[in-house]
Amino acid sequence: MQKNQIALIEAIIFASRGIKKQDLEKLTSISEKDLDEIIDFLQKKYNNSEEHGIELRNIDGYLRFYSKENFSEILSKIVRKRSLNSLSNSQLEIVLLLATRNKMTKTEIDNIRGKDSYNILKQLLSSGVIKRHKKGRAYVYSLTDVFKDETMIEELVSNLGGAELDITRG
Amino acid sequence: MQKNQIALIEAIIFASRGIKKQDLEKLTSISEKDLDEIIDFLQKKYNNSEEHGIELRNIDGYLRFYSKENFSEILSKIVRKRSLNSLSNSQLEIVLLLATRNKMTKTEIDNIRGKDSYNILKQLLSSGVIKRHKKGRAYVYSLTDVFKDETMIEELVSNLGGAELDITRG
Amino acid sequence: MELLFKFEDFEGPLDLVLFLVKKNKLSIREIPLSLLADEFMEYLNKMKEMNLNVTSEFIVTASYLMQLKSKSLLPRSEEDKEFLSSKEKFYTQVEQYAKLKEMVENIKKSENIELKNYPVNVRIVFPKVNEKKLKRIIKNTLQEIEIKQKIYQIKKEELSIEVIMSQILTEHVGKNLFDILKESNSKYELIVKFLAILELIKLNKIYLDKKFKIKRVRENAKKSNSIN
Repeated sequence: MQKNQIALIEAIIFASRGIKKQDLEKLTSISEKDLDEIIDFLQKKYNNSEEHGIELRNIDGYLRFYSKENFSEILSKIVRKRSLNSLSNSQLEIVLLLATRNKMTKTEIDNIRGKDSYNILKQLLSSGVIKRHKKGRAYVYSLTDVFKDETMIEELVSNLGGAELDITRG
Repeated sequence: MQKNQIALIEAIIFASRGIKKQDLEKLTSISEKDLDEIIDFLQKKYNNSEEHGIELRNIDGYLRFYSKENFSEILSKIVRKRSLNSLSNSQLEIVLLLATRNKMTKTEIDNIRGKDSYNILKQLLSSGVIKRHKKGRAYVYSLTDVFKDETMIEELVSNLGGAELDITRG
Repeated sequence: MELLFKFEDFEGPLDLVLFLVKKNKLSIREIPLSLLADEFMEYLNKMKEMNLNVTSEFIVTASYLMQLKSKSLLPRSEEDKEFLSSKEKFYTQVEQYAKLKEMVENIKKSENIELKNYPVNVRIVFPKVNEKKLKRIIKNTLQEIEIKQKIYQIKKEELSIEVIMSQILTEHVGKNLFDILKESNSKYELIVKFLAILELIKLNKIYLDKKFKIKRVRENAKKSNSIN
Protein backbone atom coordinates (compact mmCIF):
# COMPACT_ATOMS: atom_id res chain seq x y z
CA MET A 1 0.00 0.00 0.00
CA GLN A 2 1.52 3.26 -1.08
CA LYS A 3 0.93 6.44 0.83
CA ASN A 4 0.00 8.44 -2.23
CA GLN A 5 -2.52 5.79 -3.28
CA ILE A 6 -4.19 5.99 0.10
CA ALA A 7 -4.30 9.77 -0.19
CA LEU A 8 -5.71 9.55 -3.70
CA ILE A 9 -8.51 7.17 -2.73
CA GLU A 10 -9.30 9.27 0.31
CA ALA A 11 -9.51 12.43 -1.79
CA ILE A 12 -11.79 10.81 -4.35
CA ILE A 13 -14.17 9.37 -1.79
CA PHE A 14 -14.38 12.72 -0.04
CA ALA A 15 -14.95 14.73 -3.19
CA SER A 16 -17.56 12.38 -4.60
CA ARG A 17 -20.95 12.14 -3.06
CA GLY A 18 -20.62 8.43 -2.69
CA ILE A 19 -18.69 6.29 -5.15
CA LYS A 20 -18.64 2.60 -6.06
CA LYS A 21 -15.52 0.48 -5.73
CA GLN A 22 -15.61 -0.39 -9.42
CA ASP A 23 -15.55 3.31 -10.29
CA LEU A 24 -12.57 3.85 -8.03
CA GLU A 25 -10.84 1.04 -9.84
CA LYS A 26 -11.52 2.48 -13.26
CA LEU A 27 -10.57 5.97 -12.23
CA THR A 28 -7.27 5.13 -10.59
CA SER A 29 -6.17 1.85 -12.18
CA ILE A 30 -5.38 0.54 -8.74
CA SER A 31 -5.97 -3.22 -8.64
CA GLU A 32 -9.01 -4.53 -6.81
CA LYS A 33 -6.86 -6.26 -4.25
CA ASP A 34 -4.91 -3.13 -3.43
CA LEU A 35 -8.10 -1.13 -3.39
CA ASP A 36 -9.70 -3.50 -0.90
CA GLU A 37 -6.68 -3.12 1.31
CA ILE A 38 -6.77 0.66 1.11
CA ILE A 39 -10.49 0.84 1.85
CA ASP A 40 -10.04 -1.51 4.75
CA PHE A 41 -7.16 0.60 6.01
CA LEU A 42 -9.21 3.79 5.78
CA GLN A 43 -12.17 2.23 7.54
CA LYS A 44 -10.01 1.01 10.38
CA LYS A 45 -8.25 4.34 10.66
CA TYR A 46 -11.35 6.48 10.81
CA ASN A 47 -14.03 4.20 12.17
CA ASN A 48 -12.08 2.77 15.06
CA SER A 49 -10.33 5.87 16.26
CA GLU A 50 -11.79 7.99 19.01
CA GLU A 51 -9.84 10.87 17.58
CA HIS A 52 -11.91 10.91 14.40
CA GLY A 53 -15.39 12.39 14.17
CA ILE A 54 -16.18 10.81 10.83
CA GLU A 55 -16.27 7.32 9.44
CA LEU A 56 -16.17 5.59 6.09
CA ARG A 57 -19.30 3.63 5.34
CA ASN A 58 -20.33 1.39 2.52
CA ILE A 59 -24.05 1.76 1.97
CA ASP A 60 -25.57 -0.18 -0.89
CA GLY A 61 -22.18 -0.38 -2.57
CA TYR A 62 -21.46 3.33 -2.29
CA LEU A 63 -18.45 4.39 -0.27
CA ARG A 64 -18.91 7.65 1.54
CA PHE A 65 -17.75 9.45 4.63
CA TYR A 66 -20.36 10.12 7.28
CA SER A 67 -20.27 11.94 10.57
CA LYS A 68 -20.21 9.58 13.53
CA GLU A 69 -23.53 8.97 15.16
CA ASN A 70 -22.57 10.29 18.57
CA PHE A 71 -22.19 13.77 17.12
CA SER A 72 -25.56 13.84 15.41
CA GLU A 73 -27.05 15.83 18.22
CA ILE A 74 -24.65 18.73 17.99
CA LEU A 75 -24.41 18.59 14.21
CA SER A 76 -28.11 18.94 13.83
CA LYS A 77 -27.66 22.37 15.39
CA ILE A 78 -25.23 23.77 12.87
CA VAL A 79 -26.22 22.26 9.63
CA ARG A 80 -29.12 23.98 8.15
CA LYS A 81 -31.21 20.93 8.37
CA ARG A 82 -34.28 21.35 6.34
CA SER A 83 -37.23 20.19 8.20
CA LEU A 84 -39.76 18.28 6.21
CA ASN A 85 -42.54 20.05 7.98
CA SER A 86 -41.63 23.29 6.28
CA LEU A 87 -43.15 21.79 3.16
CA SER A 88 -46.81 22.13 2.31
CA ASN A 89 -48.84 19.01 1.73
CA SER A 90 -48.75 19.35 -2.02
CA GLN A 91 -45.02 19.95 -1.93
CA LEU A 92 -44.54 16.93 0.29
CA GLU A 93 -46.58 14.82 -2.06
CA ILE A 94 -44.27 15.59 -4.93
CA VAL A 95 -41.19 15.12 -2.78
CA LEU A 96 -42.42 11.68 -1.72
CA LEU A 97 -43.15 10.78 -5.32
CA LEU A 98 -39.65 11.78 -6.37
CA ALA A 99 -38.08 10.01 -3.41
CA THR A 100 -39.69 6.74 -4.42
CA ARG A 101 -39.33 7.09 -8.16
CA ASN A 102 -36.16 9.20 -8.53
CA LYS A 103 -36.95 10.88 -11.81
CA MET A 104 -40.29 12.00 -13.18
CA THR A 105 -41.60 14.33 -15.82
CA LYS A 106 -44.20 16.93 -15.03
CA THR A 107 -46.78 14.97 -17.00
CA GLU A 108 -46.16 11.87 -14.90
CA ILE A 109 -46.47 13.89 -11.71
CA ASP A 110 -49.62 15.60 -12.92
CA ASN A 111 -51.17 12.28 -13.84
CA ILE A 112 -50.66 10.81 -10.43
CA ARG A 113 -51.81 13.88 -8.59
CA GLY A 114 -54.73 14.39 -10.91
CA LYS A 115 -53.98 18.08 -11.26
CA ASP A 116 -51.49 20.54 -12.58
CA SER A 117 -48.25 20.76 -10.60
CA TYR A 118 -46.71 23.73 -12.36
CA ASN A 119 -46.74 26.12 -9.41
CA ILE A 120 -45.60 23.61 -6.84
CA LEU A 121 -42.74 22.46 -9.03
CA LYS A 122 -41.73 26.06 -9.43
CA GLN A 123 -41.76 26.60 -5.66
CA LEU A 124 -39.72 23.47 -5.08
CA LEU A 125 -37.22 24.45 -7.75
CA SER A 126 -36.73 27.88 -6.32
CA SER A 127 -36.26 26.60 -2.81
CA GLY A 128 -33.63 24.13 -3.93
CA VAL A 129 -35.62 21.01 -3.12
CA ILE A 130 -35.78 19.70 -6.66
CA LYS A 131 -33.79 20.21 -9.82
CA ARG A 132 -34.60 19.51 -13.42
CA HIS A 133 -32.80 18.73 -16.61
CA LYS A 134 -33.92 18.53 -20.15
CA LYS A 135 -34.48 15.15 -21.70
CA GLY A 136 -35.64 15.39 -25.25
CA ARG A 137 -38.39 17.93 -25.11
CA ALA A 138 -39.51 17.41 -21.55
CA TYR A 139 -37.94 18.34 -18.25
CA VAL A 140 -37.15 15.53 -15.89
CA TYR A 141 -37.43 16.42 -12.21
CA SER A 142 -35.51 14.90 -9.32
CA LEU A 143 -34.58 15.75 -5.75
CA THR A 144 -31.41 17.75 -5.27
CA ASP A 145 -28.46 16.20 -3.45
CA VAL A 146 -28.52 18.98 -0.93
CA PHE A 147 -32.13 18.31 -0.06
CA LYS A 148 -31.48 14.59 0.16
CA ASP A 149 -28.56 15.23 2.47
CA GLU A 150 -30.47 17.64 4.63
CA THR A 151 -33.54 15.52 5.11
CA MET A 152 -32.23 12.01 4.48
CA ILE A 153 -35.52 11.47 2.73
CA GLU A 154 -34.18 8.51 0.77
CA GLU A 155 -33.23 6.74 3.94
CA LEU A 156 -36.64 7.48 5.36
CA VAL A 157 -38.43 6.12 2.36
CA SER A 158 -36.22 3.08 2.02
CA ASN A 159 -36.81 2.42 5.71
CA LEU A 160 -40.41 2.16 4.82
CA GLY A 161 -39.86 -0.77 2.55
CA GLY A 162 -38.61 0.84 -0.60
CA ALA A 163 -40.22 -0.31 -3.79
CA GLU A 164 -43.01 -1.98 -1.94
CA LEU A 165 -44.03 1.39 -0.72
CA ASP A 166 -44.40 2.83 -4.12
CA ILE A 167 -47.15 5.16 -3.09
CA THR A 168 -48.00 5.84 -6.67
CA ARG A 169 -49.64 2.50 -7.02
CA GLY A 170 -51.78 3.08 -3.99
CA MET B 1 -6.36 18.10 24.13
CA GLN B 2 -8.94 15.39 24.54
CA LYS B 3 -9.54 12.84 21.85
CA ASN B 4 -13.28 13.30 21.84
CA GLN B 5 -12.88 17.05 21.48
CA ILE B 6 -10.66 16.58 18.46
CA ALA B 7 -13.21 14.20 16.98
CA LEU B 8 -16.02 16.65 17.68
CA ILE B 9 -14.29 19.58 16.01
CA GLU B 10 -13.35 17.40 13.08
CA ALA B 11 -16.94 16.24 12.64
CA ILE B 12 -18.29 19.77 12.78
CA ILE B 13 -15.84 21.15 10.24
CA PHE B 14 -16.49 18.26 7.89
CA ALA B 15 -20.22 18.63 8.18
CA SER B 16 -20.22 22.39 7.68
CA ARG B 17 -19.73 24.34 4.52
CA GLY B 18 -17.01 26.32 6.14
CA ILE B 19 -17.27 27.46 9.75
CA LYS B 20 -15.72 30.26 11.77
CA LYS B 21 -13.64 29.62 14.86
CA GLN B 22 -15.97 31.75 16.94
CA ASP B 23 -18.89 29.57 15.93
CA LEU B 24 -16.98 26.46 16.88
CA GLU B 25 -16.34 28.03 20.25
CA LYS B 26 -19.97 28.88 20.86
CA LEU B 27 -21.17 25.51 19.70
CA THR B 28 -18.84 23.36 21.73
CA SER B 29 -17.88 25.53 24.68
CA ILE B 30 -14.27 24.55 24.13
CA SER B 31 -11.99 27.42 25.14
CA GLU B 32 -10.30 29.45 22.45
CA LYS B 33 -6.88 28.26 23.53
CA ASP B 34 -7.85 24.60 23.34
CA LEU B 35 -9.60 25.20 20.06
CA ASP B 36 -6.50 26.78 18.55
CA GLU B 37 -4.53 23.78 19.62
CA ILE B 38 -7.04 21.37 18.11
CA ILE B 39 -7.20 23.23 14.81
CA ASP B 40 -3.45 23.37 14.68
CA PHE B 41 -3.30 19.67 15.43
CA LEU B 42 -5.78 18.87 12.67
CA GLN B 43 -3.96 21.01 10.15
CA LYS B 44 -0.65 19.36 10.91
CA LYS B 45 -2.21 15.92 10.78
CA TYR B 46 -3.95 16.33 7.45
CA ASN B 47 -1.94 18.95 5.62
CA ASN B 48 1.50 17.55 6.29
CA SER B 49 0.79 13.88 5.80
CA GLU B 50 1.35 12.22 2.45
CA GLU B 51 -1.19 9.67 3.50
CA HIS B 52 -4.01 12.22 3.44
CA GLY B 53 -5.69 13.44 0.28
CA ILE B 54 -7.40 16.37 1.95
CA GLU B 55 -6.30 19.35 3.97
CA LEU B 56 -7.82 21.81 6.41
CA ARG B 57 -7.75 25.36 5.16
CA ASN B 58 -8.70 28.67 6.62
CA ILE B 59 -10.08 30.91 3.88
CA ASP B 60 -11.20 34.35 4.98
CA GLY B 61 -11.73 33.02 8.48
CA TYR B 62 -13.76 30.00 7.39
CA LEU B 63 -12.38 26.60 8.24
CA ARG B 64 -13.12 23.92 5.69
CA PHE B 65 -11.60 20.75 4.33
CA TYR B 66 -10.45 20.74 0.71
CA SER B 67 -8.91 18.12 -1.54
CA LYS B 68 -5.17 18.53 -2.03
CA GLU B 69 -3.88 20.23 -5.14
CA ASN B 70 -2.09 17.23 -6.61
CA PHE B 71 -5.38 15.38 -7.07
CA SER B 72 -7.16 18.17 -8.91
CA GLU B 73 -6.84 16.55 -12.31
CA ILE B 74 -8.42 13.26 -11.38
CA LEU B 75 -11.08 14.92 -9.23
CA SER B 76 -12.15 17.21 -12.05
CA LYS B 77 -13.35 14.06 -13.77
CA ILE B 78 -15.72 12.97 -11.06
CA VAL B 79 -16.95 16.12 -9.41
CA ARG B 80 -20.19 16.97 -11.06
CA LYS B 81 -20.04 20.37 -12.61
CA ARG B 82 -22.64 22.60 -14.06
CA SER B 83 -21.30 24.94 -16.65
CA LEU B 84 -21.65 28.65 -16.06
CA ASN B 85 -21.78 29.09 -19.79
CA SER B 86 -25.41 28.10 -19.82
CA LEU B 87 -26.14 31.41 -18.11
CA SER B 88 -26.57 34.69 -19.95
CA ASN B 89 -24.33 37.65 -19.15
CA SER B 90 -27.07 39.38 -17.20
CA GLN B 91 -27.74 36.23 -15.21
CA LEU B 92 -24.04 35.88 -14.51
CA GLU B 93 -23.87 39.47 -13.30
CA ILE B 94 -26.39 38.69 -10.59
CA VAL B 95 -24.81 35.35 -9.77
CA LEU B 96 -21.43 37.03 -9.29
CA LEU B 97 -22.91 39.75 -7.15
CA LEU B 98 -24.48 37.14 -4.91
CA ALA B 99 -21.31 35.06 -4.86
CA THR B 100 -19.31 37.99 -3.53
CA ARG B 101 -21.94 39.45 -1.25
CA ASN B 102 -23.97 36.42 -0.16
CA LYS B 103 -27.28 38.14 0.40
CA MET B 104 -28.84 41.04 -1.46
CA THR B 105 -32.23 42.61 -1.93
CA LYS B 106 -33.63 43.31 -5.38
CA THR B 107 -33.17 47.04 -4.82
CA GLU B 108 -29.48 46.59 -4.06
CA ILE B 109 -29.04 44.48 -7.17
CA ASP B 110 -30.97 46.95 -9.32
CA ASN B 111 -28.87 49.83 -8.05
CA ILE B 112 -25.62 48.24 -9.04
CA ARG B 113 -26.84 47.11 -12.43
CA GLY B 114 -28.64 50.38 -13.09
CA LYS B 115 -31.71 48.58 -14.30
CA ASP B 116 -34.58 46.43 -13.24
CA SER B 117 -33.65 42.82 -12.51
CA TYR B 118 -37.14 41.42 -12.00
CA ASN B 119 -37.17 39.11 -15.00
CA ILE B 120 -33.69 37.77 -14.51
CA LEU B 121 -34.30 37.08 -10.84
CA LYS B 122 -37.42 35.20 -11.85
CA GLN B 123 -35.48 33.09 -14.33
CA LEU B 124 -32.76 32.34 -11.80
CA LEU B 125 -35.31 31.41 -9.16
CA SER B 126 -37.13 28.99 -11.38
CA SER B 127 -33.97 27.29 -12.54
CA GLY B 128 -32.81 26.73 -8.97
CA VAL B 129 -29.79 29.03 -9.17
CA ILE B 130 -30.97 31.40 -6.48
CA LYS B 131 -33.39 31.27 -3.60
CA ARG B 132 -35.05 33.98 -1.62
CA HIS B 133 -36.51 34.50 1.79
CA LYS B 134 -38.50 37.28 3.30
CA LYS B 135 -36.83 39.74 5.58
CA GLY B 136 -39.15 42.39 6.82
CA ARG B 137 -40.94 43.58 3.74
CA ALA B 138 -38.27 42.77 1.18
CA TYR B 139 -37.01 39.52 -0.25
CA VAL B 140 -33.38 38.70 0.28
CA TYR B 141 -31.78 36.72 -2.52
CA SER B 142 -28.88 34.29 -2.27
CA LEU B 143 -27.35 31.46 -4.28
CA THR B 144 -28.69 27.98 -3.61
CA ASP B 145 -26.35 25.39 -2.13
CA VAL B 146 -27.07 23.16 -5.09
CA PHE B 147 -25.84 25.78 -7.51
CA LYS B 148 -22.80 26.49 -5.38
CA ASP B 149 -21.97 22.80 -5.26
CA GLU B 150 -22.49 22.19 -8.91
CA THR B 151 -20.55 25.16 -10.20
CA MET B 152 -18.04 25.73 -7.41
CA ILE B 153 -18.72 29.40 -8.05
CA GLU B 154 -17.29 30.44 -4.70
CA GLU B 155 -14.01 28.74 -5.43
CA LEU B 156 -13.92 30.21 -8.93
CA VAL B 157 -14.48 33.68 -7.55
CA SER B 158 -11.83 33.29 -4.89
CA ASN B 159 -9.45 32.01 -7.60
CA LEU B 160 -10.07 35.24 -9.44
CA GLY B 161 -8.81 37.25 -6.55
CA GLY B 162 -11.48 36.89 -3.92
CA ALA B 163 -11.75 39.92 -1.71
CA GLU B 164 -10.34 42.19 -4.38
CA LEU B 165 -13.44 41.45 -6.35
CA ASP B 166 -15.73 42.82 -3.74
CA ILE B 167 -16.99 45.40 -6.14
CA THR B 168 -19.70 46.60 -3.88
CA ARG B 169 -17.39 48.45 -1.54
CA GLY B 170 -16.07 50.73 -4.25
CA MET C 1 -17.44 56.51 -39.52
CA GLU C 2 -19.63 55.77 -36.58
CA LEU C 3 -18.89 52.62 -34.72
CA LEU C 4 -21.38 49.98 -35.66
CA PHE C 5 -23.23 48.43 -32.81
CA LYS C 6 -26.41 46.71 -32.00
CA PHE C 7 -28.78 48.94 -30.09
CA GLU C 8 -30.21 45.87 -28.45
CA ASP C 9 -26.95 45.42 -26.62
CA PHE C 10 -27.83 48.24 -24.29
CA GLU C 11 -29.88 46.38 -21.81
CA GLY C 12 -29.72 49.29 -19.42
CA PRO C 13 -28.38 52.86 -19.28
CA LEU C 14 -25.11 51.81 -17.66
CA ASP C 15 -24.40 49.55 -20.61
CA LEU C 16 -24.74 52.54 -22.89
CA VAL C 17 -22.51 54.65 -20.67
CA LEU C 18 -19.82 51.96 -20.72
CA PHE C 19 -20.12 51.77 -24.49
CA LEU C 20 -19.53 55.51 -24.76
CA VAL C 21 -16.59 55.33 -22.39
CA LYS C 22 -15.04 52.64 -24.54
CA LYS C 23 -15.72 54.55 -27.71
CA ASN C 24 -13.89 57.61 -26.38
CA LYS C 25 -10.95 55.47 -25.35
CA LEU C 26 -10.71 57.36 -22.07
CA SER C 27 -11.61 56.49 -18.52
CA ILE C 28 -14.98 57.66 -17.25
CA ARG C 29 -13.33 60.33 -15.10
CA GLU C 30 -11.43 61.73 -18.07
CA ILE C 31 -14.41 62.25 -20.35
CA PRO C 32 -15.95 65.72 -19.99
CA LEU C 33 -19.41 65.36 -18.48
CA SER C 34 -20.91 67.58 -21.15
CA LEU C 35 -19.59 65.33 -23.90
CA LEU C 36 -20.84 62.22 -22.17
CA ALA C 37 -24.28 63.71 -21.59
CA ASP C 38 -24.60 64.88 -25.20
CA GLU C 39 -23.53 61.56 -26.63
CA PHE C 40 -25.90 59.74 -24.32
CA MET C 41 -28.80 61.90 -25.53
CA GLU C 42 -27.75 61.36 -29.14
CA TYR C 43 -27.85 57.59 -28.82
CA LEU C 44 -31.06 57.72 -26.91
CA ASN C 45 -32.68 59.64 -29.75
CA LYS C 46 -31.36 57.13 -32.26
CA MET C 47 -32.82 54.34 -30.22
CA LYS C 48 -36.15 56.10 -30.20
CA GLU C 49 -35.97 56.62 -33.97
CA MET C 50 -35.38 52.94 -34.40
CA ASN C 51 -38.40 52.23 -32.23
CA LEU C 52 -36.29 50.37 -29.72
CA ASN C 53 -37.57 49.92 -26.26
CA VAL C 54 -36.26 52.86 -24.29
CA THR C 55 -37.05 52.02 -20.71
CA SER C 56 -37.67 54.64 -18.08
CA GLU C 57 -34.25 53.87 -16.64
CA PHE C 58 -32.65 55.40 -19.73
CA ILE C 59 -34.71 58.53 -19.35
CA VAL C 60 -33.81 58.84 -15.68
CA THR C 61 -30.11 58.46 -16.43
CA ALA C 62 -30.34 60.93 -19.32
CA SER C 63 -31.90 63.62 -17.17
CA TYR C 64 -29.40 62.93 -14.40
CA LEU C 65 -26.54 63.34 -16.86
CA MET C 66 -28.01 66.57 -18.24
CA GLN C 67 -28.33 67.87 -14.72
CA LEU C 68 -24.70 67.03 -13.99
CA LYS C 69 -23.71 68.62 -17.28
CA SER C 70 -25.44 71.91 -16.54
CA LYS C 71 -23.91 72.03 -13.07
CA SER C 72 -20.48 71.28 -14.47
CA LEU C 73 -20.77 74.31 -16.76
CA LEU C 74 -21.40 76.70 -13.89
CA PRO C 75 -18.45 78.74 -12.68
CA ARG C 76 -16.65 77.29 -9.69
CA SER C 77 -18.53 74.03 -10.08
CA GLU C 78 -15.45 72.22 -8.76
CA GLU C 79 -16.06 73.87 -5.41
CA ASP C 80 -19.69 72.82 -5.22
CA LYS C 81 -19.68 69.98 -2.72
CA GLU C 82 -23.06 68.67 -3.69
CA PHE C 83 -22.09 68.54 -7.35
CA LEU C 84 -18.80 66.84 -6.55
CA SER C 85 -20.47 64.19 -4.46
CA SER C 86 -23.13 63.35 -7.03
CA LYS C 87 -20.47 63.23 -9.71
CA GLU C 88 -18.40 60.89 -7.58
CA LYS C 89 -21.44 58.72 -6.92
CA PHE C 90 -22.08 58.40 -10.63
CA TYR C 91 -18.45 57.58 -11.42
CA THR C 92 -18.35 54.95 -8.70
CA GLN C 93 -21.51 53.36 -9.98
CA VAL C 94 -20.15 53.18 -13.51
CA GLU C 95 -16.81 51.84 -12.34
CA GLN C 96 -18.47 49.21 -10.20
CA TYR C 97 -20.62 48.10 -13.06
CA ALA C 98 -17.60 47.97 -15.37
CA LYS C 99 -15.83 45.82 -12.83
CA LEU C 100 -18.83 43.52 -12.60
CA LYS C 101 -18.90 43.10 -16.37
CA GLU C 102 -15.19 42.40 -16.36
CA MET C 103 -15.77 39.76 -13.71
CA VAL C 104 -18.38 38.14 -15.91
CA GLU C 105 -15.87 37.88 -18.74
CA ASN C 106 -13.17 36.58 -16.43
CA ILE C 107 -15.37 33.98 -14.84
CA LYS C 108 -16.40 32.72 -18.26
CA LYS C 109 -12.77 32.28 -19.20
CA SER C 110 -11.83 30.75 -15.89
CA GLU C 111 -14.41 28.03 -16.40
CA ASN C 112 -11.92 25.96 -18.29
CA ILE C 113 -9.27 26.38 -15.68
CA GLU C 114 -9.13 23.43 -13.41
CA LEU C 115 -9.83 24.09 -9.80
CA LYS C 116 -6.92 23.30 -7.57
CA ASN C 117 -8.82 22.37 -4.47
CA TYR C 118 -12.30 21.01 -4.19
CA PRO C 119 -14.27 21.53 -1.00
CA VAL C 120 -15.28 18.31 0.70
CA ASN C 121 -18.08 17.46 3.06
CA VAL C 122 -19.36 14.45 4.86
CA ARG C 123 -22.92 13.38 5.13
CA ILE C 124 -24.40 13.94 8.52
CA VAL C 125 -25.87 11.05 10.36
CA PHE C 126 -28.85 12.08 12.41
CA PRO C 127 -30.11 10.18 15.41
CA LYS C 128 -31.40 6.86 14.30
CA VAL C 129 -33.52 4.05 15.52
CA ASN C 130 -32.94 0.37 15.11
CA GLU C 131 -33.46 0.12 11.38
CA LYS C 132 -34.04 -3.58 10.91
CA LYS C 133 -36.63 -3.85 13.63
CA LEU C 134 -38.30 -0.73 12.44
CA LYS C 135 -38.46 -1.99 8.91
CA ARG C 136 -40.16 -5.14 10.09
CA ILE C 137 -42.69 -3.16 12.06
CA ILE C 138 -43.51 -0.99 9.12
CA LYS C 139 -43.92 -3.97 6.85
CA ASN C 140 -46.27 -5.66 9.25
CA THR C 141 -48.21 -2.48 9.59
CA LEU C 142 -48.46 -2.07 5.90
CA GLN C 143 -49.97 -5.47 5.53
CA GLU C 144 -52.72 -4.48 7.86
CA ILE C 145 -53.61 -1.34 6.07
CA GLU C 146 -56.02 -1.43 3.24
CA ILE C 147 -55.32 1.16 0.69
CA LYS C 148 -58.54 2.98 0.56
CA GLN C 149 -57.91 5.97 -1.51
CA LYS C 150 -55.60 7.27 -4.12
CA ILE C 151 -53.09 9.81 -3.10
CA TYR C 152 -54.87 12.83 -4.48
CA GLN C 153 -58.04 11.98 -2.68
CA ILE C 154 -56.30 11.42 0.58
CA LYS C 155 -54.63 14.73 0.30
CA LYS C 156 -57.91 16.36 1.16
CA GLU C 157 -57.57 14.99 4.66
CA GLU C 158 -54.97 17.68 5.31
CA LEU C 159 -52.18 15.55 6.58
CA SER C 160 -49.40 17.88 7.45
CA ILE C 161 -46.34 16.58 9.20
CA GLU C 162 -46.46 19.53 11.51
CA VAL C 163 -49.96 18.77 12.70
CA ILE C 164 -49.21 15.11 13.12
CA MET C 165 -46.04 15.93 15.01
CA SER C 166 -47.98 17.88 17.58
CA GLN C 167 -50.64 15.18 17.67
CA ILE C 168 -47.99 12.64 18.51
CA LEU C 169 -46.59 14.82 21.25
CA THR C 170 -49.96 15.47 22.82
CA GLU C 171 -51.80 12.20 22.27
CA HIS C 172 -49.41 9.41 21.54
CA VAL C 173 -46.59 9.60 24.05
CA GLY C 174 -46.27 6.24 25.75
CA LYS C 175 -47.92 4.37 22.93
CA ASN C 176 -46.23 1.80 20.81
CA LEU C 177 -45.05 2.87 17.37
CA PHE C 178 -46.80 -0.06 15.78
CA ASP C 179 -50.15 0.91 17.28
CA ILE C 180 -49.85 4.48 16.12
CA LEU C 181 -48.99 3.54 12.58
CA LYS C 182 -51.68 0.90 12.44
CA GLU C 183 -54.33 3.54 12.81
CA SER C 184 -53.42 4.92 9.41
CA ASN C 185 -55.96 4.78 6.66
CA SER C 186 -53.54 4.75 3.79
CA LYS C 187 -49.94 4.30 2.88
CA TYR C 188 -49.69 7.99 2.44
CA GLU C 189 -50.95 8.68 5.92
CA LEU C 190 -48.61 6.07 7.28
CA ILE C 191 -45.65 7.68 5.56
CA VAL C 192 -46.56 11.08 6.87
CA LYS C 193 -46.95 9.71 10.39
CA PHE C 194 -43.70 7.89 10.16
CA LEU C 195 -41.92 10.97 8.86
CA ALA C 196 -43.39 12.97 11.70
CA ILE C 197 -42.07 10.50 14.25
CA LEU C 198 -38.61 10.47 12.67
CA GLU C 199 -38.69 14.22 12.56
CA LEU C 200 -39.42 14.36 16.27
CA ILE C 201 -36.58 11.95 16.93
CA LYS C 202 -34.30 14.08 14.81
CA LEU C 203 -35.35 17.17 16.73
CA ASN C 204 -34.63 15.31 19.92
CA LYS C 205 -38.17 15.74 21.19
CA ILE C 206 -38.87 12.04 21.55
CA TYR C 207 -37.09 8.72 21.42
CA LEU C 208 -38.17 5.15 21.01
CA ASP C 209 -37.46 2.80 23.84
CA LYS C 210 -36.54 -0.83 23.41
CA LYS C 211 -40.13 -1.81 23.01
CA PHE C 212 -40.67 0.93 20.44
CA LYS C 213 -42.74 2.96 22.78
CA ILE C 214 -42.67 6.69 22.23
CA LYS C 215 -40.98 8.54 25.06
CA ARG C 216 -40.45 12.22 25.52
CA VAL C 217 -36.90 13.49 25.89
CA ARG C 218 -36.48 15.42 29.11
CA GLU C 219 -34.85 18.83 28.87
CA ASN C 220 -31.97 18.14 31.23
CA ALA C 221 -31.24 14.89 29.46
CA LYS C 222 -30.86 16.84 26.25
CA LYS C 223 -28.11 18.96 27.65
CA SER C 224 -25.98 16.16 28.95
CA ASN C 225 -26.35 14.35 25.66
CA SER C 226 -25.24 17.24 23.59
CA ILE C 227 -21.86 17.51 25.20
CA ASN C 228 -20.88 13.98 24.40
